[in-house]
Amino acid sequence: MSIDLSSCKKDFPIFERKVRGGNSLIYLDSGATSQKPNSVIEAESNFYRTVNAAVHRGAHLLAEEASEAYESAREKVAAFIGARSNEVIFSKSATESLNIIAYSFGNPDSRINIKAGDQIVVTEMEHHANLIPWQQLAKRTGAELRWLSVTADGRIDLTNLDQVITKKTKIVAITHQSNVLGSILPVETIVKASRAVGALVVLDACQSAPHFALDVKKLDIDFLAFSGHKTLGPTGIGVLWGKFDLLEKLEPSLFGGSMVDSVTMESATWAATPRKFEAGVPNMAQAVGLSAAIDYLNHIGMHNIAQHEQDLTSYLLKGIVGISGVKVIGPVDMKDRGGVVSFTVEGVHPHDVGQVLDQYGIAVRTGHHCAWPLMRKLNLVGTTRASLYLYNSKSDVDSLLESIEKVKSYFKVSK
Amino acid sequence: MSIDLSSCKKDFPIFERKVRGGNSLIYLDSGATSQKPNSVIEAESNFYRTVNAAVHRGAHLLAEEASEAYESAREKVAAFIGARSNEVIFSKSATESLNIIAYSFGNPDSRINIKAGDQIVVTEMEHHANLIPWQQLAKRTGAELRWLSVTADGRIDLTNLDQVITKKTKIVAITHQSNVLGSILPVETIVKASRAVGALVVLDACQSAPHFALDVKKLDIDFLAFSGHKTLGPTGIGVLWGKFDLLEKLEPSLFGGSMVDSVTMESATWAATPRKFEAGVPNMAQAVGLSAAIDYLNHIGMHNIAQHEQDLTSYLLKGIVGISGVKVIGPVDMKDRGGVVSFTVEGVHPHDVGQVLDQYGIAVRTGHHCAWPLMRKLNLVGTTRASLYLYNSKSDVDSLLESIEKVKSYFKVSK
Amino acid sequence: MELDSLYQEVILDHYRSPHHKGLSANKDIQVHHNNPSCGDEVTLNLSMKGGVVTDLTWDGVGCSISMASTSVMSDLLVGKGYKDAMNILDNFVELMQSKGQSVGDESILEDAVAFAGVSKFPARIKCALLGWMAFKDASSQVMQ
Amino acid sequence: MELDSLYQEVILDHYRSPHHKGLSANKDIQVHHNNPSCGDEVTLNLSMKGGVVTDLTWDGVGCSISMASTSVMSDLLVGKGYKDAMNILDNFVELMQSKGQSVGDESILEDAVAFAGVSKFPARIKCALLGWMAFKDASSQVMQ
Ligand SMILES: Cc1ncc(COP(=O)(O)O)c(C=O)c1O
Ligand SMILES: Cc1ncc(COP(=O)(O)O)c(C=O)c1O
Repeated sequence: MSIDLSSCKKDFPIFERKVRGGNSLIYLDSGATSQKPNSVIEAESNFYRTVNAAVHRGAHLLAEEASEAYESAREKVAAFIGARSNEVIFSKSATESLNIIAYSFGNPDSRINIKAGDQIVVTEMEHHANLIPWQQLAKRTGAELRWLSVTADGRIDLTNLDQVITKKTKIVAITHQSNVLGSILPVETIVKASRAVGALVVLDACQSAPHFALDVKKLDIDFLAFSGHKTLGPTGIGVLWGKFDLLEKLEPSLFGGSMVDSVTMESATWAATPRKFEAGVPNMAQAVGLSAAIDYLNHIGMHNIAQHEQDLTSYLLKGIVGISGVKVIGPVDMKDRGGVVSFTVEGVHPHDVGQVLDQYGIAVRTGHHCAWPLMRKLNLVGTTRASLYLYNSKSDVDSLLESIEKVKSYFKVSK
Repeated sequence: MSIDLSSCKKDFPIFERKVRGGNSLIYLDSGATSQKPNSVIEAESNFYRTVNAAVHRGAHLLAEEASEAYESAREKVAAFIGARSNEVIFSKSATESLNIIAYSFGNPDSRINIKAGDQIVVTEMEHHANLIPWQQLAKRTGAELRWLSVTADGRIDLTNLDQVITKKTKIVAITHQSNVLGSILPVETIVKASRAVGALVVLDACQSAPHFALDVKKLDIDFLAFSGHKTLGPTGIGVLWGKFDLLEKLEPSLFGGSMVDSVTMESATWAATPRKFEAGVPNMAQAVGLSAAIDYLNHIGMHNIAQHEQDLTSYLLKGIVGISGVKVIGPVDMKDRGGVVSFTVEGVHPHDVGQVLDQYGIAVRTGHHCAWPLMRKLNLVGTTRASLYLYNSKSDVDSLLESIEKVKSYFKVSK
Repeated sequence: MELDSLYQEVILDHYRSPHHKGLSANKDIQVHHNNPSCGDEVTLNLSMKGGVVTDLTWDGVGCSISMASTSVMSDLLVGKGYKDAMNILDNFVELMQSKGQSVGDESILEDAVAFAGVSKFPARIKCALLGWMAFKDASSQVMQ
Repeated sequence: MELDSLYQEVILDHYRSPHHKGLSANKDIQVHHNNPSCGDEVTLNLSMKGGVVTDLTWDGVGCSISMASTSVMSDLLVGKGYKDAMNILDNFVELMQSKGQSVGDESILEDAVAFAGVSKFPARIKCALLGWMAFKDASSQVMQ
């Protein structure tokens, strides 16, 4: 391995515990949620221990300090994705972030909105979180949902790009990296096609923002969503980024305190962006925890993390393609792919594969990975998925490969 | 004081710090957010340290243990409010809980929904979180928003109850206790009037659930919302409770992973209640933290907490009415009122009152308290609000009373 | 090994060669149940006569536990009266919830006691119950 | 006491007897600004001639800091040219953001240096800026 991140593991207290069979934990499920370093856990605890108060609401010192901590977290996130801080909205999850956009576009009072006859484009490899909100928006408004297909080798089919993205297309919502296949989408090409017809681009960065450096301006997109909990951060925090001018044109979708400009019994007007999208006492401790997570990532360096994962993934792919009866679902070369590797073992259901791996302390995810349409398309009942992060090592990969052999022998797979 | 909770304070680490002017913290802002005991902070940290994994999604041991912790939290919350656990939905906040109900009732696919001509009833003392979602629902559907008025002494005017709640009323959404006035609403009377016309009752329990024992069945309501962060719990977690049969009839409002039964590119069907209302990887650590908060509350006993707050409030009211130039906004007797005491100081703006109190280490909230229509009605620009909880003591109240005198002398209030 | 308590030979045998699999042409009712968190699916055809299960066939995709459990269940329930079947079902559900504390009543559950070990693996309990819940649904509809 | 650095005598004087308060009948433009988190409101009438502020009156409700700041600002800006006014405004904003590190340039800010202490109280900065932001909005609209 060219990058040595082996000293990181000790920062993550969960690796001190033993799991099934008295084994050490080999955590290969970061695509579902990442583990948390001590600094993140402590940042959240320290918020409660030292400054806990409702932000933006009190005249007292704690409220001032809490507000300062919360707004600094916003600046930290903004810098992390190359945005301005008044373009960053804290939600509870990427799921909520994507729903916010969909609801806001569905509100006829928004100065940009979706109407009957408009088209919304997604891809066939979307996570349910970047599919169902758009299905629902289409249903509510009478818009049409269309999609780019997946090729047999797990890439986006671009051959009919200009039939799918047309002059009627208003929103193109795509994932940056598939959470099943590991393939990284050709964002540049899709953005170009979208720009050509004046469509806005929403990027689901759940599987990219945690793993490699990204810049919303360079990507030339309009909205972006990711989750704190997959980015070494706490659960219960997500990010929605949007271009300021666009956010200003959208109606909010969650209503309550702290997001208003003025309120009567009959009606209300909204505060400025980003405040208008953050109704209620926010998830302050979680925002502060996410800020600490970004500090941690920056300290190691996103480029180092990306390189480390590339090295490990390549090592994993090399090993796994050599095991007979095992099939990788997704690209087997390293071109435009990240550290998510799905596979099937002939004759053994993914759930059973996962169970045997668990017996050896290996945590993977099995099933449809919230991408059911993709599974149907690929004619699969599910896959077993190993997903890598900075705390994984070559030895984790070796254990996985050995244990896949054990799965085969346990279930007497003859091949 | 008849109940001695003085030993509790040491469980809350924030009281070890000093605030402005080198003073000890006198925290009288629990109506905005409560402080957290060590056990809650540690429950959240321990989740990350020992079982962190995406719930309901993995075949591995951590995922099993995380799911178990999360579902136990649901059972804990259910028992806390006298509900069944499959009726408890975790949201990010009371604000989100109330928005969920409003969106779900606004969806024409819901088997109970709001249509043009229907009426929705609120009160004039609602927090924005229990007002604006209904304004928006009325606007979207063509329903009519009506409200019960506030009397001069800070109570709900029931004289025209049957003119306001009519046969057209479908939803009556009221607060249990005003976050400004401290008055506890006559829920029983309002529920009776609602039942008589077949309207459903939504209770905003943000200011009640943390402070006294409640039981959704005895209250005979249909939906209830409260926030974890006001209940000694973490930020970023809220509760929505609804009767199972009603929840089953409602469409969900947040769409994504883990809430589906089946998904194609064109459409999706939903999982059973409560799962269908919890899209995405949930705020697991926060649910577990809330569970620890409820353990803490149960350990002290909700009846003791209520009694303690009653005693302190009565002591505070007795003291404050004796200060010339100071006016209590809300009931000055203890009948049906809780530990939220708003007041004004003649000639001094609430913000300036709060600033001087802060100088003496006293944290209060100032302003309109997210109840702007109530402020307008009472012809006020705002109030200063002291809100009490279990960790407060008689000496905190004494400090407040003394410091109000200092406010007066600092601003040379002659009276 | 702990795993062996989950994957009893009986289970693996039924998984490899399931019984009553393949939907019959005739049925009183057909139900489709699935397990959205893992994607397992079962379609079940049920015929009853005078409150007795006369035919029970199924098709489905899923893990060894869900498929084997449905197979074992079919063997067990064909020929049983509704009450009897419900008793067996209740026994099985109880076994699943026993957290490894019960070995199951072989006089009632027969081969299905092989699933006792599943109760130690909370994530797999819903796999073992998939077919049973489908039967419960189908039979109660027929009995209505 | 720390508080005295916030509540300078000048500020309390202006709060008790605000200048230019009461809206004039004539104006080029009227703007209304508020501070939703605390409810403070300011309405501002502005008249300009040849790029010079000829009249500036206001009304509002709010705390001592927001009201006094608007009062001091009115004194300061009447008679000033647009560029000059913007320079003063920029100076004032900078002072507010100085976190207690600056005492302010009295040759530019005159009485407004009394607000230097506000910069140590983050929650009050928006109070001190309320009237100024209203002026910025109004004047830039007139100048367009
Ligand atoms: C009565 C009442 N309702 C609703 C809310 C909203 O709660 P949250 O901001 O936690 O969503 C609050 C507190 O802010 C409240 O006091
Ligand atoms: C690609 C992708 N999009 C969206 C999500 C949803 O994220 P969350 O569940 O944190 O809201 C996930 C993860 O579950 C994901 O992998």
